[in-house]
Amino acid sequence: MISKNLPVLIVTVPLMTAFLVVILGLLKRKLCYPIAFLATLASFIFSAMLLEKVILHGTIHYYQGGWLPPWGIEYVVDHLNAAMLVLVSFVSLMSLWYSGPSAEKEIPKSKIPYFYSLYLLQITGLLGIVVTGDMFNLYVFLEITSLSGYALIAMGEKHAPMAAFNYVIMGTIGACFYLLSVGYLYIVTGSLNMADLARLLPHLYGSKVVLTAFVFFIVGISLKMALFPLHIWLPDAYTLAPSSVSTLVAPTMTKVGAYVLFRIIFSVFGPHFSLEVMPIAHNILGWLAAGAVLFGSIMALAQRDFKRMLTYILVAEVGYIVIGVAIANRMALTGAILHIINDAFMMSCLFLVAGAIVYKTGTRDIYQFRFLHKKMPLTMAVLIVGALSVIGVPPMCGFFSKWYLILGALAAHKWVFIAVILTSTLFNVAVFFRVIENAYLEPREPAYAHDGGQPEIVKFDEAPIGMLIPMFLVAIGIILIGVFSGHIIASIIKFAIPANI
Amino acid sequence: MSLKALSFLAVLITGALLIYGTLDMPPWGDPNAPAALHVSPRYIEKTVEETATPNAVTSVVADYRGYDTMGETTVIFTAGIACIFLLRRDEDDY
Amino acid sequence: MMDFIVSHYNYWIYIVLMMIGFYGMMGKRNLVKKLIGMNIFQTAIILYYVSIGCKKGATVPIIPEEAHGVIHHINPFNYINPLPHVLMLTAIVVGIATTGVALALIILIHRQYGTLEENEILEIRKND
Amino acid sequence: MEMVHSIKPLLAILTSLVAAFLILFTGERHPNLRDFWSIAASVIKFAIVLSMLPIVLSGKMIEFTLFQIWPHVFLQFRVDAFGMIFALLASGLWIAVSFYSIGYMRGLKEHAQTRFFFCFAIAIFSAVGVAMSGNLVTLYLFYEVLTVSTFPLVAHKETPEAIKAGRKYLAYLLTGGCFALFSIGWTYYLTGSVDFAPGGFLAGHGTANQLRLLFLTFMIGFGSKAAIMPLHEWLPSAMIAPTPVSALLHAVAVVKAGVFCCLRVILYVFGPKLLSDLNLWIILAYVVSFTIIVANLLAIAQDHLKRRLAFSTINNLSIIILGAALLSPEAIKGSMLHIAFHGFMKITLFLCAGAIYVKTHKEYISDMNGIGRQMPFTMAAFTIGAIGLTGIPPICGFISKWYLCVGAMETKHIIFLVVLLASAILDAVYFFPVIINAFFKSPQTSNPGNHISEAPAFVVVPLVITAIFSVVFCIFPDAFTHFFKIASIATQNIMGVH
Amino acid sequence: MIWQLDLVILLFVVICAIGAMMVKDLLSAAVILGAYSFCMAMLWTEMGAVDVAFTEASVGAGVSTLFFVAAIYQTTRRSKD
Amino acid sequence: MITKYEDVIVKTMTRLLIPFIQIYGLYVIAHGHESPGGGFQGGVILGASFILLAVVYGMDEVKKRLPEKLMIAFVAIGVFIYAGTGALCLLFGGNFLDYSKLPFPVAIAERRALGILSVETGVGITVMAVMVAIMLALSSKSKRTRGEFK
Repeated sequence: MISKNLPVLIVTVPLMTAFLVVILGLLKRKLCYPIAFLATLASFIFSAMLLEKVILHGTIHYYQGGWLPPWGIEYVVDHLNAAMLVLVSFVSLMSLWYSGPSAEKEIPKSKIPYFYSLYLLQITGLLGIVVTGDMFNLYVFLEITSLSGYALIAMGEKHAPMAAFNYVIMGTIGACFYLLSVGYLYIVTGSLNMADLARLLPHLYGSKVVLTAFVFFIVGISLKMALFPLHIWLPDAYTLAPSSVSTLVAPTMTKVGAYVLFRIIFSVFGPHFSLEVMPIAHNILGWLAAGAVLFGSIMALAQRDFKRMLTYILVAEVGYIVIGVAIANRMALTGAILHIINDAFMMSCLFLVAGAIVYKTGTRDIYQFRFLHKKMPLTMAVLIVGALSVIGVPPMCGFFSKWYLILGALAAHKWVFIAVILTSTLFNVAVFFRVIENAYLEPREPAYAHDGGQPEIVKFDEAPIGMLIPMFLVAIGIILIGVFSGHIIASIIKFAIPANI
Repeated sequence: MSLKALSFLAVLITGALLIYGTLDMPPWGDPNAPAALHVSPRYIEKTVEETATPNAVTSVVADYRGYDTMGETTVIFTAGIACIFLLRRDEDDY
Repeated sequence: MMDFIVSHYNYWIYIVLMMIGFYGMMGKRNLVKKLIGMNIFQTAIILYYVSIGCKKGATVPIIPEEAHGVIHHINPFNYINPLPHVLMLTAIVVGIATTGVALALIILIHRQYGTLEENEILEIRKND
Repeated sequence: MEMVHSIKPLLAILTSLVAAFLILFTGERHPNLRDFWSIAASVIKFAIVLSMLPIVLSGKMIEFTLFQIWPHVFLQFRVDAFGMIFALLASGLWIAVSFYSIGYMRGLKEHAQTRFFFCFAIAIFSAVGVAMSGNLVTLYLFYEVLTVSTFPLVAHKETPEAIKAGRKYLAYLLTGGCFALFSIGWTYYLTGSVDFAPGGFLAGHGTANQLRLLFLTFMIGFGSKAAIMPLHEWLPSAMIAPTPVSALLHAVAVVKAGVFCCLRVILYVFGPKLLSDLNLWIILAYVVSFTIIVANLLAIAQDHLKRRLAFSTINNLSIIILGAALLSPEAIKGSMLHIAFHGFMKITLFLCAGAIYVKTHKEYISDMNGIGRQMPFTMAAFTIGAIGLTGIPPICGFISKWYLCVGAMETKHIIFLVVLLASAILDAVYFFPVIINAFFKSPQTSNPGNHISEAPAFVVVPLVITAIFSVVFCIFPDAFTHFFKIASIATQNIMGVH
Repeated sequence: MIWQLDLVILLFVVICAIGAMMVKDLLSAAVILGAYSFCMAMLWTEMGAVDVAFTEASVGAGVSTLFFVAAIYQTTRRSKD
Repeated sequence: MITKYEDVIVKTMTRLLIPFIQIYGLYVIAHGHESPGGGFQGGVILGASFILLAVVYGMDEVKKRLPEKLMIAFVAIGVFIYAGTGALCLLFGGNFLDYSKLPFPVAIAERRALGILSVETGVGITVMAVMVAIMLALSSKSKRTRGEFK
C-alpha cells in the first residue's frame, strides 16, 4: 500500500500531522515537537523511496481520487520532481530538528502547537508544489505555503509584522499573476493539466493569449522566487523572521520557485516556445539574473548584519539559477538544476549557522563575532564549509554548479555571464572572509603578537546538540553532493533536462 | 508622489499587456470556446452517473477535483491557525 | 469590429477592475487600502474566470431530475461550464484567508507603530 | 606509456588529511601528541611517495581513479615523472619543515598552534594533491584548497598588518583562481577533455586567437600564484607570516604549486609544438625575463631579510618558467630540476632567517653584523644556500642553471642567456653582502661576543640537513631521489611525442 | 443572460471599486467593498455561477466586511489617502 | 471590541433568528448535492450565526456555547475529517480520495455521493470554526488599544 501511494503520502503525512498537532496541543503540548519531527522524517523517507523508484522505473503518475488526468488531479513524479522532493524534505527535516531548541526560545510556550502546525503546513505546501502535475493545484499549494509563511515570518523580531505585510502584498501580486496566467491558458486550451497543456500549447504558439500568459507567469513566479528587481520583500522578511523559520523558508521557498519556473517553462510551454517564439523573454531573464547576481553580491558586502547579508547572497544565488535557465543549453540547465540542489544545502547551512550564533550570542552584527571560534568552534567550522561552498572552492558543491554554468555560458558565447559569475565569486570571497576574519582572527597590537598569552579567556559555549547535528549533517551533505555531483548528474539531472535541448 | 506615478505606470503597462492578451480570446460566452469543449463536458455528462450528484459544481469540487478542495480547506485552516498564532495572547480575553 | 468589441468589452472591464485593485495595492500608502485593493484585484480575477465558464443560452450546471438516468440526453451545451466555478470557489477562500491573515498583521503593526500609513512607519523604522 | 594502477597516490595524499584532523581533535590539550602526528604523517607520506619512485623511474605512470566528477571527467590521480618531482620535493621537505616549525613555534610560544599545524597539514595535502592530479579539474580542486588553507597561515599573527597581507594574498590568488577556472572550462569546452597529455592535447582545437587568449587567461590564473610580474605583489607582503610558513610558501607548497601548474599548462596542455606554432613562447619568455631582472633589482633594495628572499623567490620562479617557455629539451630539464633544487636551497635560506629570528629577534640585514660568529651553523647553511642560488658549482643550483643556460643557447635567442647570467650576477650582488655582514663585520651593539649560541636543535638540525642535501645533489644529482633521472624521463615524454 | 443588466451591474461594480479606493474613511471603504462584493455576487448569479455567487455573498459581502470592520475598530479609521 | 449590545429589539430578533440561520447552514451543507451550496457556504453561514451572537450578546455568550478549546479543536477536526476520508480510501485499496472504495453498502455512484457528503461536513466544521476564530482573534482586546474609534 505504501509503495503504491508514495507520492500522496509524502504530502499528506505532514498535512494530517499539522491538524493533529493542533489537537494534541490542546491536550499535551510536549508531544507536538516529536510528532512533527516524525512526520517530517516519514516524509523524507518516503521521498527517498520515491526517488529510488523513479530512478529504477521512470516517471510515476498518481491519480487523485482515481480520476484520469485531464479531469482529475494528477501527481507526476519524474527525476526532477523526485530530486526536489528529497531535497525539500531533507532541508525541512533538518530545520525542524533544529527548531526544537530554537523555537523554545523564540516562540511563546502557548503558541508552540500552532507554530509547529504552521511549520508543517509550510513543508506540506512546498512538497505539494513540487509534486503536482496540475496548474491550479500548484496555485493552491502555493497559497498554503505563502499563508503559513506570512504568519511564521510575522512572529519574528521587532519589525517583522511590517516585513510580513510587505511580503503579503508582493506574494499576493505574484500569486494573482500566476492565477491570471493560468486563466489565460485555460481560456484557450480548456485544460489545467500540465501534460495536457504541453500537448495542446504547440498549436497555439502564435496566440497573443499564450504570450501574455507566459509573461505573467514569469513575472508572478519571479516575485515568489525573489528575482531581482522583484526581490525587495525578501531581505526584510527573511532577516526578521525567527531563525527557526528562516532556516526553513530561505533555502526552500526560492528554490521551489526556481523549480516551478523551470517546470513551467520547459515542461508546459516547452523549450521551443520560450527559445524560439519569445527569445526576448530569455534575454531579459538572463540580464535580470546577471543583475541579481551582481546586485546581491554587492549589497551583501554592504551589510553588517549577518543574516541580512545572507539574504542578499540568496538573491544572488537565485540569479545564478536563472542565468542557467536563461542560457538554456544542456550544460547550463545541468548547472541550474545542480545549483538548485546545492544552493538549498548552502543556504540551509548558512542560515542554520546564523541561527545558532543568534541563539548563543544574541547578535547578528558581524563585527561582534570576535572570539567566536573559541566559543563555538563547531558552528564556525560549519560556517566555513558553507562559505567556501558559496565562494566555489572545489570539494564543496558550490563549485560544480558554477562550473556547469560557466561551461553553458561558454557554449552559448555569453561572455558577460561568465564575467558576472566570476566577479560575484570574488565579491563572495570578500563577503565571507570578512566574517571569517572577524570570527577567527583577533586583531591585536603588534606588540602582543609574540607574547603568546590570550588577551581574553573565552569559554567554550556551543549551541545545543539538537542544533549542531542538523548543521553537521547539512555540512556533510554539502561536501558529499560536491563529491558525488557526477553521480547525481548521471542518474538524475541528465533525465530531468528536456530531451530536445 | 513618485511612488504613485511609478505604480500608475506599472498599472498601465500591466493593463495594456492584459488587454493585448484578450485580443485573441474567444468571444465572451461562446459555447464553442475551447474551455467549454475540452475538459468540462464530461463533468456535466457524467456527474449523475458517476457520483449521483446533480450539482456538477459540487461533484467537481468534492470529487473530481476533491484534492484541490482539500488544499482549499487547508488554506482556511492555515488562516485560522495563523490568526490565532499571531494575535492570541494568554492574558487575552475576548 | 463592432462585433469584436461587443464580444470582448467584458474582458476589458474586468481588466479595468483588476488594475484599480492593482493600483490600490501598489500606489496606496494606507495598509488597509492596500488590502482593499488586493480584494478588488482578486475578485476581478475571479470575475474573469467565472466569465470563462459562460455559455450563451446555457443554464446553471445542476442537472434537473428528469434528465437523470438518460445520460446520453444530457447536452453539455445546455449547461454552463462548472470547472471555472470550482476553481473560483477555491480562489474566494484563498482571498478571505489572505485577508484574514493580513488583517491580523495590520493589527500587530498598529500595535507596534500606532499608525497604518506606510511612509510614517518607514519614518519610525528609520529613526529606530 | 604504461600505466600502473595503484592506490598509493591516494594514500599519500590522504595521509596528511588524516593527520590534519588528528591534529585538530588532539588540540592544545596534548601538544606533544599533536606534534607527533605532524611528524609521523610527514614521514609516512614521504615513505609512500618514495615507494612509488621505482615505478616512475622505470618509465611507467601510476594512476588511480577515485570517482567520476561528471561525464568523462574523473577525480583522478596520476603520478608521472614531472609530478613525482614536485611530490618528492613537497613531501620530503615537509619532514624538515615539521621539525623546524615545532621548534620555531615552541621557541616563540606562538598562539593558536593547533590551527597552525592543522592548516599546515591541509596545505601539504593539497600541494601533493596538485602534484599528483591527473587532469585539470583535479588540479584546480587541490589548487583552490591550497589557496584557502594557507590564508590562516599568512594571517597567523593577527596583527592588522598580517590581516591586510592575508587579504591581499586571497585577493590575488582567488582572482587568479577565477581566471584559471574560466580557462579550464574553456579548455573542456574546446576539447571535451581535461586530462594531461605529455606534449599537450589542445592542438587542433579552436582558432589561433582563441588559443592565444586561452593561454593568456591560463597564465593570469596560475601565474598569480607563481608571482609573475605584475601579479607578484602579494608575495613580499605575505612575508609577515611566521617563518615556517614563508618556507612553505616559497620553497615547497604555494609558489611551487603555481609554477608547477604553469609548467603543466605549458607542457602538458598546450604542448611545446603548439606554443611555438602560435609564437606564444617568446612573449612568455620576455615577460618572465622582465620579471627576473626587475625582481632582482628590487631585491637589492630590501633591507628586511625575508623580503629580500621573497624577491629572490620571484626571480627564481620566473627562471623556472623561462626554462619551460624556451621549449628546448635541455631548458625544460633544467627548469624541472630547478623546481626541486631551488626548493632545497630556498628552504635553507628561510629556515636560517627564521633561526636568526628565533634567537635574536632580528629581521633586518643591517642589524645582523657579526651574527655568523654567534650562529655559525646557521650562517654556514645560509652561505651554502646563497651561493647555490647564484649558481656556483659545488651546490646544486649550478646544475639546474647549467641546463637552463644550455637550453637558452639552443634557442638561438642569446638574450635569454644574457638574462640568466645577469640574474646570477645580481643574485650575488644581494646575497653576498649578507654573508659578508654576518661573518666579517663586527657587531654594532654590545654583544655576547664570540661564544656560540645557536637556536634550538629542532630549528638548526633541519636547516643543516637541507643545506647538506643542497651540496649532495650537486655532486650526485641522482642521489636518493633521482631528481635528474626523473627530469630526463619527463623531458623525454614531452619532447618524444613530436 | 441579459447583456443590458450585465453592463449595468458591471458599471456599478466598477464605480464601487473606485469608490472603495477613493474614500478616505476606512470604515466607509470597507462597507463600500461589501457593496462591491454584493454586486459582484449579483453579477455572477446573472452569469449562472450560482455556487460562486452564494459563496461571494456570504464571504465577500458578509464575513469579509465584518473582518475589516473588526480590524478597523481595533486600529484606526483614518486614512491619508 | 465585542461588548454587549443593549437593545431589546435586536436582542430578541437575534435570539429568534439564530436557530433558523443555523438550520439553514446545516441545510446548505447537506443539500449541496442538489442545489447551490456545500460545505464552505454552509460553514460560513454557521460561523456567521456565532458571530451574530457575539456581536449582540457579547463574547461570553459565545464562549458558553462554543468553548474556546472546542473551537480550536473544530478547526483541526473538520479538515482532519476531509483528509481522513481520503486516507481511509487509501486503506481500502483505492487512490487518495477515491470514495468508490469506501465500504458503504451501496452502488458506486452513491458511495461517491456519501463520500462527498462526509467531506463537505468536514469542510463545514472547519470553515465555521475558522470564521469564528478569525473574528475573535481580530477583535480580541489588547492592552494598548482599547475598543474605540480614534
